[in-house]
Amino acid sequence: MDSALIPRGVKRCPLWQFILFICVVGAVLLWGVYAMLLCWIKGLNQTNMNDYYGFAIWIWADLTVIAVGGGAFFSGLLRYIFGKDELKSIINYAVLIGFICYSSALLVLAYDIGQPLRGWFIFWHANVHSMLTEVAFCLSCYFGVLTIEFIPLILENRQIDRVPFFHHLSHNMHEIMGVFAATGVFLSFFHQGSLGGVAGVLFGRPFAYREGLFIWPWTFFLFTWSAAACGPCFTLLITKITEAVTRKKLVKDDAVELLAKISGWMILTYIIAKTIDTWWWLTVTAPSMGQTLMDFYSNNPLYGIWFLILEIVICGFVPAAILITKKGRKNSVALWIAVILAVVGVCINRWAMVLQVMAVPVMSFDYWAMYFPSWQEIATTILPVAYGIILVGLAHRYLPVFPDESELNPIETLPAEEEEAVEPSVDLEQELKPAEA
Amino acid sequence: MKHKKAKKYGMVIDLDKCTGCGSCMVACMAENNVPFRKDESNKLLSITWLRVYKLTNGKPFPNTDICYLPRPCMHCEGQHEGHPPCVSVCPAVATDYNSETGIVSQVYTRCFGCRYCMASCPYKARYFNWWDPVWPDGMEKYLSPNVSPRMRGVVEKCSFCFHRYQLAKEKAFMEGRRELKEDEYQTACTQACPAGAITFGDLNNPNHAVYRMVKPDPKHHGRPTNPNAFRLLERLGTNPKVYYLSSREWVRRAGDNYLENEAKIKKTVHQG
Amino acid sequence: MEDAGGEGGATSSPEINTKEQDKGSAGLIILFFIVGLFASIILGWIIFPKLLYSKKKQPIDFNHVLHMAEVEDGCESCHFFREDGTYSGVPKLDQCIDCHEDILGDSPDEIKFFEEYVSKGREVPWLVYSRQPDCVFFSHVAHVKVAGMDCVTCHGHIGESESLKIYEENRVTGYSRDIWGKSIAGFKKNTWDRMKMDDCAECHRKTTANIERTGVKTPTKRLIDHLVDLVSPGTSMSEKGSSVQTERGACFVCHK
Amino acid sequence: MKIGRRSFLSFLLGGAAGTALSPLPWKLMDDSSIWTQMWPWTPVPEDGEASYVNSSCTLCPGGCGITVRKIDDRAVKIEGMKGHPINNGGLCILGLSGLQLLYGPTRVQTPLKRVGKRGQGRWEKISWKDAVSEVAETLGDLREKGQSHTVGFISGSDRGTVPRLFERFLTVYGSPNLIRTPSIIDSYELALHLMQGAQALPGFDFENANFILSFGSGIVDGWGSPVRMFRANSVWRDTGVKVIQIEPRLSNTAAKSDKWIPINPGTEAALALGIAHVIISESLYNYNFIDNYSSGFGDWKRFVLDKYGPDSVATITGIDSTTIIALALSFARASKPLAICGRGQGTTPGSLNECTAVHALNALVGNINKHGGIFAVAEPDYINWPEVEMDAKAAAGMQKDRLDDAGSKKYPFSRYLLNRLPEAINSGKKYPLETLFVAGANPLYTMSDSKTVKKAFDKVPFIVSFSSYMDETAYNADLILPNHNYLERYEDIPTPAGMPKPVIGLSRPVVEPQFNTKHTGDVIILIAKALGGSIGDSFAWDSYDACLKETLGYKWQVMIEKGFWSYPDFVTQPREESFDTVSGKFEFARKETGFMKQFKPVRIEGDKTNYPLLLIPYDSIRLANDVIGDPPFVIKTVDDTVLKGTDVFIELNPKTAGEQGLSEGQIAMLSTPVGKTKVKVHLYDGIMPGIVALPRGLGHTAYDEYLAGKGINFNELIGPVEDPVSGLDAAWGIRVKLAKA
Repeated sequence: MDSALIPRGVKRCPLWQFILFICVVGAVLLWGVYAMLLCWIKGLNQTNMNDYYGFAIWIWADLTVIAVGGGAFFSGLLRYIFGKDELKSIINYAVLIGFICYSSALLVLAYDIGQPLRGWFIFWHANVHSMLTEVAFCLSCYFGVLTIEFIPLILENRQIDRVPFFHHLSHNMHEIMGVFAATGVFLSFFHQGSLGGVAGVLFGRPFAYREGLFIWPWTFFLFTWSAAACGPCFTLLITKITEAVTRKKLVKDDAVELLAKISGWMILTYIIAKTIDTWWWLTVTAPSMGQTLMDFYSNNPLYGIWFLILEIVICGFVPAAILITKKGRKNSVALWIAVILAVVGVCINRWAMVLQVMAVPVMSFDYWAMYFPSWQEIATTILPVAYGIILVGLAHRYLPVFPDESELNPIETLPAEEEEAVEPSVDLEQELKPAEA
Repeated sequence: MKHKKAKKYGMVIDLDKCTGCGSCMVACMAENNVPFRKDESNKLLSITWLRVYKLTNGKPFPNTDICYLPRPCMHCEGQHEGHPPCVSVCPAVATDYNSETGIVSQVYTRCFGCRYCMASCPYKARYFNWWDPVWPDGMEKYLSPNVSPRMRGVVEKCSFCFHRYQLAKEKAFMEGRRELKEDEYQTACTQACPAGAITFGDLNNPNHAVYRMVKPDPKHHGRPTNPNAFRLLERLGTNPKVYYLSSREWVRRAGDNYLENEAKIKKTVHQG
Repeated sequence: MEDAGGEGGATSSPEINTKEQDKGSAGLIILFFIVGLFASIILGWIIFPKLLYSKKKQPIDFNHVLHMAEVEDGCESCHFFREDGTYSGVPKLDQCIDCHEDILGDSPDEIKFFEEYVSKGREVPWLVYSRQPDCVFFSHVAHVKVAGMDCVTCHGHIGESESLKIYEENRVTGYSRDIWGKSIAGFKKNTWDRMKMDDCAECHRKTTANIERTGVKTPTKRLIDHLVDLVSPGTSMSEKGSSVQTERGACFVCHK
Repeated sequence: MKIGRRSFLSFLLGGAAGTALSPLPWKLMDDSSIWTQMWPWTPVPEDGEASYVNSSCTLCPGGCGITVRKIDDRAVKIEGMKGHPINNGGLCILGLSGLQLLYGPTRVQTPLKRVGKRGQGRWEKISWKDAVSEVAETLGDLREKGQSHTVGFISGSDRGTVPRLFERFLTVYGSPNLIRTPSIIDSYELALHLMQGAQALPGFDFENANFILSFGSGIVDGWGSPVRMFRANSVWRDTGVKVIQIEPRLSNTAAKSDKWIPINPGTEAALALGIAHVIISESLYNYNFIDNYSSGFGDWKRFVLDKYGPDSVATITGIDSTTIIALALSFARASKPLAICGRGQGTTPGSLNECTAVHALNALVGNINKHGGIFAVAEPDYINWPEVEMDAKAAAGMQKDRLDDAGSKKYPFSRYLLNRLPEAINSGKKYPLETLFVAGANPLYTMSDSKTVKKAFDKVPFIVSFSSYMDETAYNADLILPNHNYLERYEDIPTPAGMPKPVIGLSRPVVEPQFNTKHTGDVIILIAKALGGSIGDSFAWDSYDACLKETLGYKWQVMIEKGFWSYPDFVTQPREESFDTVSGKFEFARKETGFMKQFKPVRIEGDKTNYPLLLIPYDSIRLANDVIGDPPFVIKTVDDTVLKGTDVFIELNPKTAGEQGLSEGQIAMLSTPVGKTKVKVHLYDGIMPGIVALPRGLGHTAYDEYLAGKGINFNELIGPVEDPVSGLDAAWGIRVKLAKA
């Protein structure tokens, strides 16, 4: 029925299945929206945050989605600036994922603040000294850029594309996409960095504080780096999941190959830098404040030294090792493991830089504060995920997200009814997977 | 109103005299329209601009010792004037450092509740209004017009009763003076303390009691030269304007973090 | 993407139709655009202000000119300073009674004033045009006694008014229109046309500039200064305003 | 169709563009943010003219001077009065939060008459006229039936004009049953009476003493006049005065003292005598005083020397003998030593023997009625009202014995024995109590063994409360005649407990009465007038204020201005004249007290086997435990290791906790012979092993939702133990067992 909207040369599950799928995920989405409204109307007392946990799971989610969304700017960089044309096959998806991540990030910020209606103060009364200001500005600018990068893809929808104006618009936008990509890279570099700065500048919090270059603490650079390193892994991960769900090959191997390889080397270099930073912090910075390694990793129910090892070794060196070796990349299982670990790694890093920072006591007579999010917080944190899945679903169905899909999955044209007869059941449950994921 | 010489208002709290009676906390709440709720026993959700901590020396019976430590906002000076941990992080200039008085301000109507400043404060001196402030019917009668009640969703903290400074100034202006006498501007907690453990005044003014008590060392961001005096977390380089006096070694040591191998307290200020 | 374009080429037939239709519709589309544009502009500039403000009449009228003629030292005769330097603002009833213990003259407002308020001992619920939000701390004594400013600078020539104008209350904020200014766009001609924070700031900037203090700097300028500060701490501080962040007066000098 | 859609699209585009070019979105953005800054439901305090009123705080017997800041007619802040002899500027946590009582939800706003069952909390508002006449009728009937003596009156104090009006009323009405709520003052009065023949209050010259030996007195926990004690403590810090604190728990006072000596609870008297033993055997006592101003020293000396050697005392008290000796020496060698007693805030009288033993120490070093010592301060005699003339009925009524046996053959020296009242009522041996008035007291909360007290109160047909607040007693009364709040009324406050010099504070109206309340003094006068006859005649004043003004005479004007009256020409009696005993000297061992025979430590309820541990209360200045309960601000300051949600924490030594298999934060079932309750465990090294400490001042059932239902009232777990000599409650604790719950 909606076949007129579906790109040519590709096969999609029947509409009713799709709608069913959207409804299921939509339910989760609504749950999140309800929680969000609670937070807006009743205030942040709906959360389990407290005066020790000014920053909590939301800020972590924020930092994390932005980190993993880094795939967009980095693949953009490779594709448009360094002209790695292999990535053509995956760049659309990277942009889409980036778009989802950043829009989610902005949404999260909108309900994280205590006075949403005054949120615009951050722009109007901006304080140039604050890392958060930098974040806000770059974030929203880059979101604009992502939107612009995303538009041509929308315009390529079969129906829209028929309108010559839009057709040419999208064509022309492609011409100058390089410029936007460049801007995007520039902006990303800063806000990814300033997100790192957010924690790094807290000289009242020995656990977070790092020295650095002028106003930029080392975490500034580490965050950018880690985003560039792990972002692509997330793109790959989502691509793999989509492929698994749709039971189709959507991206050419060389693209995956290349991205994985570059990502691998990025992770390696990043994790080395991170190790040096950690070492310096634990041997120079922290002791100068009278604290040592175990002050940060003992006397509390959760944060043991394992946490640090997990982040740096298991989710750092291991994936790097896999991705930089050809064998590792070729072996799909290994690849899976590698990308998952890499993504988990960056998540843990952001967790430590937000939640553990809040937990560690600073005054000698203060205590470790533990925290568990309220259901409202959990729901609002899942909300962007649901939203993302829906957007992916729509995009995948109606937009030529994967330019090589038709080439990779050639279909001999069958009568429509058979087409439906074959696919449904399988497709349905497959389509449902991401909702659970 | 151009200031001749910048003031640096600060506080000295004598922990030998402090009895932990809590008068300062209540004086502060009453002075500053601090709200209260039915259950305030969760201290992580309880707004107390000035909180009295109970320290113990951790020794078993009968060698146990305890000491109370009142903790207002430290009004940190930072590494160089006006850069406390909390001020530069505020994205909307809702909190600020006033170089005329050295007081760290908070403007509730500018704050939009991002709570970054809370994350940055090692003293946990900043509090968030998780709820709308509600006073039982009729009780709003005692609210002071000199401090505006805060709305839900913003951060608040000790202001060194800045409004008292304002009122004192107005009086002085009316009498044709520009400068305030030491006793004209005193915080509510200072005034209320039954033990007289709190002293308040201008740390830049050698005639003020606070100065005489701690003898701040200008070369080291006002680090106290009185051997019994100390500041909380001196090593972070926050350079608080609140000083503590104690004759007990363990109390002074509790004021900061030290590595095991550090036998003696050596005052190494970390340069950020 | 190229193949997407190619695809467009392949399916030429439907496109031709659209092209034809376009020719006809182009003008229409532009027309609609213009209609929309003007409709919304009219809505924003003319209808919106009418909706935003509700008009309220003062409980009784008041003639400043008349009173000014009666009193010795101008505004401060009724709007006086207390001994502790605080400002009394709009006179309380017992102040008025000093003269109005009996009905003076036979104006309807005077009679209403006497019957409704004086005899019943009720305060007159004046609507104050210059009423500021609770968060604002404004020291009249600092401006009038110390800086020697004139009431007119901020309050305009209300002292020369023979009757009180309609009080326009912003339905959203509940404050008088005089705070934002008559012009919905917020333009002003005179110092007393608006009473927003920026108006305080504007004047303060001028005066601070007079006493050789650098005015506000652009964010970039400040950023650079900030970097300088970091390299060589506390250098340019002295020439700045009392606020480290804004480099004007620190925020809660005026906010409580 | 397509065209329509596209045109509409462009229309919208145009609209968007136009809107962006108009002030609408921007102005609305700004206004909405302003709206969030002034949410209509956030109160905006009205500004006005600031003024200050001097008065006195009557929330405790401390008698501090207060200065109340007002904006127009609203009181906005209470501050300590600068230059006041007692608190000079400082103020305690309770005094500072007084406005929450004035404007708070606990106020009784109009006379209330019970409609439902007692304690159901169902009331009907009645007019003052009806209320007064109802009381007058009831009293009239009783008097007719010759049962005037069955009317009781529990008062928080017996000094000052208001309590004296109560006394006057009962006398002329014909009932002996005026009962003052007990405290350590009762024991001290008795000690001074027996040993010095004085009818006086103890006055301690802390400011000039230079060695303080405190037998568990919470010097900075609210003992005596709290703020004065805080100030004294600070002076001691500055001047290096030694303070020795003797108690089983590291209280704030112990922590502030120079030396904390843990002692087996209840053995303080023995320690005092042990110290005396050392001082005597080292002959370090004050020969001048002993020889010239004391009598009975010989007997006492013998008694002390052969029964209380350091070693035997060491075994009783658990303090090693060397410490005892050292303590004794430093006490005796100090030039102005001072020994005091009264556990915690001194809310219970405690054992008379203990009090006399401690007082004897002061005599031993000769610091009685001496600079830096302890004085017997006579009641300032400014209340000189015309004698009442009692009619026959009154005389008859006054002949009857008191229900509480105070002043009876059994307890000849005691004046009030509130702790015996419940028993007397429940047993019904003497005569029933038909009507009970309660003013300035909250017996249903403050008396130990709450269950029995409640039972007794239920037996009283008619209970009238004068409380300003809905406290436990008011809540269980039949009629509430709410007094003005202390910031709405005039009242005189005679010399606060422990002051060495007499001073009268004046509490005065700071604001207009907020509700339909009446000064209790006025109510008494009205009732008297309603009863008429000799009773009415004895209350000739037309109002309480008039009465007070007349009583204070020339002092009035000064007090209105300064807020207090300190007798400028007061001189302490020379020692020669200061002992009013038979011998005219200080009596070390009055035979009447059966001193030596009866001397043994108070034995408390419960047996070792079933109740292995000892439960003692502890007082905190942050937990008001007398007639006033914690206002919201004060309860807010209570630590989360004392109260969490509605759970109260017991303090337990980690060692004991280990033996009991309890850990931090764990819930335990605590039971005593009197009652049981759930508690949470807080491990505290500062408490003697084997002892369980529970805070006083929690577990209110009345008042408002900010206080009610939090924790447990200690008095529900302990019962009174009669002192053999005084009959006062001598209990210092009770045996207890803990079980995991």
